Amino acid sequence: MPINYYIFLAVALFCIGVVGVLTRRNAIIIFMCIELMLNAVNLLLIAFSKMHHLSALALDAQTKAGTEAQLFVFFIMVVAAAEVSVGLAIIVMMYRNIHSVDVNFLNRLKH
Amino acid sequence: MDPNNVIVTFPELLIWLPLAGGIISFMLKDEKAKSWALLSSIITFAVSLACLYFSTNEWIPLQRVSYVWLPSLGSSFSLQTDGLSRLLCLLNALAFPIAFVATYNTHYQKSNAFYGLMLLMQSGLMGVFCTMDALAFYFFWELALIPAYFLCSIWGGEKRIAATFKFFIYTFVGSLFLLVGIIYVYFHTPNHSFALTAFYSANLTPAQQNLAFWLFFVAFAIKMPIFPLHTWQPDTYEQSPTAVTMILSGVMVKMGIYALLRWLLPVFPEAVKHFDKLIIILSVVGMLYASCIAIVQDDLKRLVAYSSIAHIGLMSAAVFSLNMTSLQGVAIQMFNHGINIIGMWVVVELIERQLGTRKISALGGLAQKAPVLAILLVVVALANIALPLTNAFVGEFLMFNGLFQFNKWYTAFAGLSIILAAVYTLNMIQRVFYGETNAVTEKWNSLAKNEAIILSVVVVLIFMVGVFPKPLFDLTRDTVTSIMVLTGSAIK
Amino acid sequence: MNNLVYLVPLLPLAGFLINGLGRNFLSKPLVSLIGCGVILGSFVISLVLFFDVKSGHNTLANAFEFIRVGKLSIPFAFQIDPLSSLFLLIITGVGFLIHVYSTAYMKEEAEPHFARYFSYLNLFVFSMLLLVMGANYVIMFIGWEGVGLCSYLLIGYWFRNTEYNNAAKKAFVMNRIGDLGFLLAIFWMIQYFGSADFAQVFSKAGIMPSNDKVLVGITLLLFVGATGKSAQIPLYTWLPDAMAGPTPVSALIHAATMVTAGIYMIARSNLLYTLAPTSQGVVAIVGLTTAILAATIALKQNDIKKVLAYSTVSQLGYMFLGLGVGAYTGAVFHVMTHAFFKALLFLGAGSVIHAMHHEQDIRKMGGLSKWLPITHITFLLGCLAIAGIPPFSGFFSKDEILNAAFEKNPVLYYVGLGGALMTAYYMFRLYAMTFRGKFRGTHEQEHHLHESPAPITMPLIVLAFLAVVGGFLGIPEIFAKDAHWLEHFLSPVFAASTERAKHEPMPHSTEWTLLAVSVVLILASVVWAWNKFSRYEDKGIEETGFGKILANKWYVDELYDAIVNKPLRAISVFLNNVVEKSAIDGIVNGFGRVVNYGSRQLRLLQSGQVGSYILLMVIASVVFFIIQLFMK
Amino acid sequence: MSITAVLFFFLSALALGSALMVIFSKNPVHSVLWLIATFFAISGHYILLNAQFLAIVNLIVYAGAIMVLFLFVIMLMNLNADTEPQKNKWLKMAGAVAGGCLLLVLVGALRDTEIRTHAVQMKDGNIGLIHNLGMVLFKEYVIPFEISSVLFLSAMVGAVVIGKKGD
Amino acid sequence: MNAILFSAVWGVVMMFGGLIMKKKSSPKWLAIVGVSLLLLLNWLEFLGIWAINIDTRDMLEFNGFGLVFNSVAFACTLVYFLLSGEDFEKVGEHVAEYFALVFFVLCGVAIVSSFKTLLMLFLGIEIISIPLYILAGSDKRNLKSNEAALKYFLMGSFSTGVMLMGIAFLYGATGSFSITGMNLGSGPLTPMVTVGLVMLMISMAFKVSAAPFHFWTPDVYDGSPTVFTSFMATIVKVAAFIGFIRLFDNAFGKMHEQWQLLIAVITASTLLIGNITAVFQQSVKRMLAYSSIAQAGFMMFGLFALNTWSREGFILYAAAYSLATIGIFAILIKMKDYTFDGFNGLARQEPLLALLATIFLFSLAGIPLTAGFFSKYYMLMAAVRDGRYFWLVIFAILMAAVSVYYYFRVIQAMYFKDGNPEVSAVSGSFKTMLLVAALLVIVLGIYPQMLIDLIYH
Repeated sequence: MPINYYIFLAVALFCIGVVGVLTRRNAIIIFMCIELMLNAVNLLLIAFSKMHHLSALALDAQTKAGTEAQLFVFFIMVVAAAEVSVGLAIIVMMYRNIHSVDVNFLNRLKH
Repeated sequence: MDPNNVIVTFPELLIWLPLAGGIISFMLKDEKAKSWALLSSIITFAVSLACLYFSTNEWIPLQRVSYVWLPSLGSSFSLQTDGLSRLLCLLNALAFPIAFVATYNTHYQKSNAFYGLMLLMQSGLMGVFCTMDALAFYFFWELALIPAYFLCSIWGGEKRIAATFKFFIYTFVGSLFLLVGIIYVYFHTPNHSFALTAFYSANLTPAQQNLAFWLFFVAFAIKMPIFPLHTWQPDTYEQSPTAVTMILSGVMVKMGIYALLRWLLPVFPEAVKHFDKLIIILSVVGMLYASCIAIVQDDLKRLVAYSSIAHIGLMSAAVFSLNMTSLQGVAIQMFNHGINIIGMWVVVELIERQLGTRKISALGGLAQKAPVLAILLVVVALANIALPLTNAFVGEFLMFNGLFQFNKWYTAFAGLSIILAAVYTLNMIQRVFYGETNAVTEKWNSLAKNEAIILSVVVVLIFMVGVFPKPLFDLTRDTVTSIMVLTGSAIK
Repeated sequence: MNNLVYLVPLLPLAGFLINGLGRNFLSKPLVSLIGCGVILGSFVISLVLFFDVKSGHNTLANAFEFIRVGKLSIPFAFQIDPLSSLFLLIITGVGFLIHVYSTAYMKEEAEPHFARYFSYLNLFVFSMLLLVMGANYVIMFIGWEGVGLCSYLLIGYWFRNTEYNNAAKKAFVMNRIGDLGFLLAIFWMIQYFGSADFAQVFSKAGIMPSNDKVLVGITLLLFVGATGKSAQIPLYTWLPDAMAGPTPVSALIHAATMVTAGIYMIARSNLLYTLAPTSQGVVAIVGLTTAILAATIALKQNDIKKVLAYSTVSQLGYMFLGLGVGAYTGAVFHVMTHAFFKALLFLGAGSVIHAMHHEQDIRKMGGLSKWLPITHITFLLGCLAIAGIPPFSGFFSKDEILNAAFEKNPVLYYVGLGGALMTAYYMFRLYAMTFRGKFRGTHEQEHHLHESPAPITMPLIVLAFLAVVGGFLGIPEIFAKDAHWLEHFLSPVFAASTERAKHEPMPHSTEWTLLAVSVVLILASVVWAWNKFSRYEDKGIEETGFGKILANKWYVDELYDAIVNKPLRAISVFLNNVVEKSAIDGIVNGFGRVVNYGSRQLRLLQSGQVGSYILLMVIASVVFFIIQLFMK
Repeated sequence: MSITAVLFFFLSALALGSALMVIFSKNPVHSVLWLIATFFAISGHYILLNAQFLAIVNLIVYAGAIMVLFLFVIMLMNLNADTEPQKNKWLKMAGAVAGGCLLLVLVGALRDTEIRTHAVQMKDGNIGLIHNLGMVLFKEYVIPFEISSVLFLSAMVGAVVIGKKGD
Repeated sequence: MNAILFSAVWGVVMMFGGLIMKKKSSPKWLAIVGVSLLLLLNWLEFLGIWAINIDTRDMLEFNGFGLVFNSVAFACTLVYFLLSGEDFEKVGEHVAEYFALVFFVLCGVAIVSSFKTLLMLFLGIEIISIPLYILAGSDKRNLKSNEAALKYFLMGSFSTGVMLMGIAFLYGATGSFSITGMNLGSGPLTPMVTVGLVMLMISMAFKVSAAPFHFWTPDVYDGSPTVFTSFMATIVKVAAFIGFIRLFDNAFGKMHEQWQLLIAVITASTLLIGNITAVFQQSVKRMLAYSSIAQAGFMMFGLFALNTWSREGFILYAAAYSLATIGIFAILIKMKDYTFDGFNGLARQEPLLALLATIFLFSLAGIPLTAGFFSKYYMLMAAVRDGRYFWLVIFAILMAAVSVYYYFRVIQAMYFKDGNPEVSAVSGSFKTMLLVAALLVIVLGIYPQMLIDLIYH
């Protein structure tokens, strides 16, 4: 598979995530869309890692090139998990106070 | 004493004494502050006289000092006085005692803070006149401004906040341009330095000169102020307490002109020659403009303010006509104008304090109630319109003369301001002092000793310089000559 | 000698200071003593100097260095030569008489004001002396402005009266206009000749071609100055108003001395003018026009002092005519004689006013001769002198000028003669209405009428004597060979000019005829006026037609008001209210408003909606991508 | 066209489709489910790329833990379709357009990159295996690994501070 | 390394300390001790006396610049604790936890100032961000606080996504995460690198709240408990900046000209929006939020012109800005009424407080004799030295003039207007600390050399 396919796929997913963030009002959905964006990144990273691995193989059969990207993805997941815990906590807290997760109700602070 | 192992030099004294005086004044009790400030300012005056006296060659070590400040920036805290600096330091040191004595009977709330700030301002002004380092110059330039801001805004008239805020922002914008200009030139100096000499030897292309020229000029033009950047001035003068106004118009305005002579002409000679016509035209227009407006002012302070704008216009025109005569005229006129306008303010202050109004239309017939005041004012006013044998005549004569050498027609137009000056000054004298007294002027009780004395001092100065200006010439000749040489326009 | 030279101006200065500072302590007699004494002192010294000069010894006293810049050096130097010494005598002499006169005239004044008056007077003499003694144009200018100031102070001496103040202001401002011209001329000289010293300027100018542009420019500018000081068209209107001042002041400043400063200045710079015929022409024309214009106005004035004022303007016009046609000696001669008889007339008028309790309207007078014999006689002599009846002084001086005019251009002569006739007419109208006929004033005025005291009459007599004999200093060729003493005396001053402007003396025959004609005509008009006004009745009828125009001084004041004062004021108001407040300050405040407005708009971006925030961020990033990727 | 290609396109289509459904479906619960589907598709890609470890982690952590957490929260708030009022149309449009522009710009930029033709190694290659990753992670990447623990600590503290009842 | 480890450890210590200590005020002192030690250890490492050495596999690099910055940041934190420490107690129950979170943030700061791979940058940024989400929302009952937290969180994680995408592309283009290992050289930007670079720029600009990615700042700063706003606006912001500069200097420095235009645009818009919008604010707190954006605009010059001046200047700016802002916030917290009118007549009631506030405001406005002047001055110097886009300099000074407008509104309120502001009781020690901070500002304003020299120690 040429890398471009993956690039476009990832970019497409990423942009779908962005559109989701822009078009939804439900904090949770927005958050999910952000997760979607992260996954697009993960996919792209792994594709790149395999690409670099392939090109590195030509020079050295034992190469580990590309590993770092997969680990990076691993760390992204780690961080994402942490973020989710905090994020959901915040959302729940907000829900406790205003019994809604509609971001449009967040308009006390403006101008 | 031996000049070669000096503990402290004159420029330092001139800066640190008022500074210390100011800080002490903050700590004093209200009523004590007034006399303390007077004392301190008189000491400073004495020092400045000494500074004038010990100015011969063997005393050079007493006139020059330099400390390492920001080596990595190539900036050092270096002070030095030459004729011009000494003259302006003298003016500065003289203006404050006069202001203090003249306003001695006026009581200010929290006077310790008032006099403290005044003295800080004096120190800042001294710095501006003495420093030989661009960065330090900028520092003092600002430090002179800030106390003025507080003085005007706390003790000023009812519209003070808006007026002085405008004044502050206006001048602050100018200063920022100056700052950028300084940095810009700095990067074109050999071995990156802020020293005045380094600035003189900066190698700028004509285009760069023109850019930097404007960066500098705007700042100075706002301070002076030159038409059309003057609109902060009448409001500020009108609103701020008269003691401050005296300093603002008598000394601080001179900062701008001094800066032109010290930091603009020699640094950008080409650019100056390139823009001289434009600026002179501006100045001349400003002279006539301000004079015309002065004619219809009803507030004494505004009238004096506009007349001052007109006079400053002449000075800037003279500066940019850039010949020996005009510069010499400017050099001594800075001093004279300072003295005269302070005299004017003293009178205004007296009238306002005793009669509670500055409206010319409300006054009249004071000459019967206060003949002495009338005489003194007439003298000051006539000096203000440069009548011969008063100090201003010498300066204006030379400035016009120099301007004439630059261009006849500009001079002819500028000359019209002489006539207009006569018109508004005589109007003012007539409507305030002549005619019959009225309810307001009947309130006049008497002229206090200190006020009479201070005005007499002013008047004596006016005549001394007016009849025998030679000392001022001798004092400033070297500076002027060096400027001419640096600008490459010395007489062949 | 030098120290004496310094004393001449210093004495009046001292008088000024003493009287000025001591105004509250000195008694009137003391003040008078000091005031007159100092003048007498400098008169005596002037005499000494005069004889010194007469013995052919000029003095140049260099007091101290006033201004030195680069190559330009302006010393505070005094110069005593025939011209200045002559003026010194006139100033101090006439000045002294008028001081004496004043001691009586100003008696009613309160002490401080009395002293103030005398200090002003002394200050005036001081400045006037500076003016004529200065060895360079700058010193001359100092005196020039000084006398202007003093005339301002003295015209406005009664400062409670707004009218008087306005008159004073007018005088000062108009003088300033002239001064500007003078100043510019000085600058030009300094620029061109590198100096303002008479000696250097003249020596440098001497080698210049005739009608050189610079010379014409300088001389014209100088003349502008002269018109201001000497009340010539277009700057003459201040002089009649200046009559607001005390009468002795009018006599001293606005008749005898200050107003002749212009003539002195031009006579002093005679060489420049001789080298610039164009300017000479201008001077002649302006002078003549002024002479006629003022004369016509004088015909219809009813204020005794106003008539004299306009006659002064007219006489000054003659002097300028003389200068214009190159008769410098004649001009100076006329200055001298005029100083005598005009001072006389003014003082006489003062005496009348004194007697009439400050009534100045001649329609309210008449037949005063029987109450004021001395005043009457002296006044009559003055009139004869000014009318130019031989052998009174006016005859000689005026004749000299007119002859010179004839040589230049007969037209000038005829017009000038016309003016002379009018002079004779209105002077005798004045005389007749004042002293002849029967008294037209109120009864208690009549009751109080009396001759003035000695301090007033003495000067009158002295001046009358001078007015009668003064002319013999300049007896023309035709009467006696080389009898023109003044010409010899002044010749060194005008030498350079005379040799440049050599002309054939006109044949005696023509001169005789001119003489005859003029005398006859003048006598005729005198007689006419005498008869017409000796039986004048005050019917209180308004002037009509042309008379009205003359009575209203050709409406010149109104004209100036319309084309100068009102526009100036309008412009000022416009600048103050519109340009300053709205335009310039408006722009400045405009910045502030723009910032405020922008602030109010920009903060709407901060809508508080996360969605829009992120939307804006995305759009911004798109823009960034485009800039970075596709804008290359 | 090889089986890999077929799988690739199928998974891509699945991923994109369900991603779109995530943002279009009204009901939050459905969105969650569609997102899970997307994750599955992506994991499929991982497997295709022979990144087995990450594929599994993705399933366990994301599809498993995280999504369940989401679902849990949503259930807890019992949000259903009608609870979310619609954003006004224009903002929606603007959002979509902006996102579209972003996509266009990126695609336009990346259409011809320097590595456009580089192939991606499919199916084989052992770097994605847990053995290799483990070795590297605990040798080379021990520092970030430890530091991420700080992250977790802070997240934990935060969750406690925020979530704890009372006060 | 000392800093990273110790701050993490002390965070844990704080947590457990919170369990043990019953007195509400005691955690503050523990934290003060901790941060002092932190400062000390970091200093030791800077002086090379004692440092924990761990082979970071070339992922972290502790150079003088970063360590000096750490010291500045920690010193500011110390001042911050001393001034506003007791205000933690007013926020909520979990005082110790708050302090712990702050320490974790400091750990992130230490990482960001020393990262060498994008991975560490990412982790550092996250370690900074996540605790802040919580601190922003720590005032749980307060809806504004919730709102701030949620907004911050949503937008923050969004920007994280963008950043990761950028990292991914860079990796794709270069095959490495190491900012030096990528060795992009100075050649023309390839599309993929460009995309990655721009995305990183966007996300970092978001973190430093530079326009047009600043939208979160006013709301979050306004909504969060003031005591934490102070922390976010100062230490965190400058930390993000150090990361920003470090990244673009080392990774893309060679191709500076090619992306300078974007930075110029960001700088200009930041200055514009920050200053102009601040003018109209009624609440001092929100004004300060905007002013912090404006200040960020000036700090952007450090990135605009990557030369010695900008590096020296940035350190100075970090110190000056943080000190002044912490000081002014510390005073603000004491006020009952956060609007401008709330300050009316403070000069009469609390002369010293007013004076010190004036000094801090002067510093923010860049008036000479205060550190703020020299920091701005250095930035301008750097920009002028760089020479390109001179208009930006002119624009910057015009905006600086505008900034005077809103800073001086406070001064006017304190000195020139009458009123009796409600000020909660201020202890003598607080005043003393404030005085010390003000003196620091002045000293730096007269002799900045001492800080600059450290960099070349």
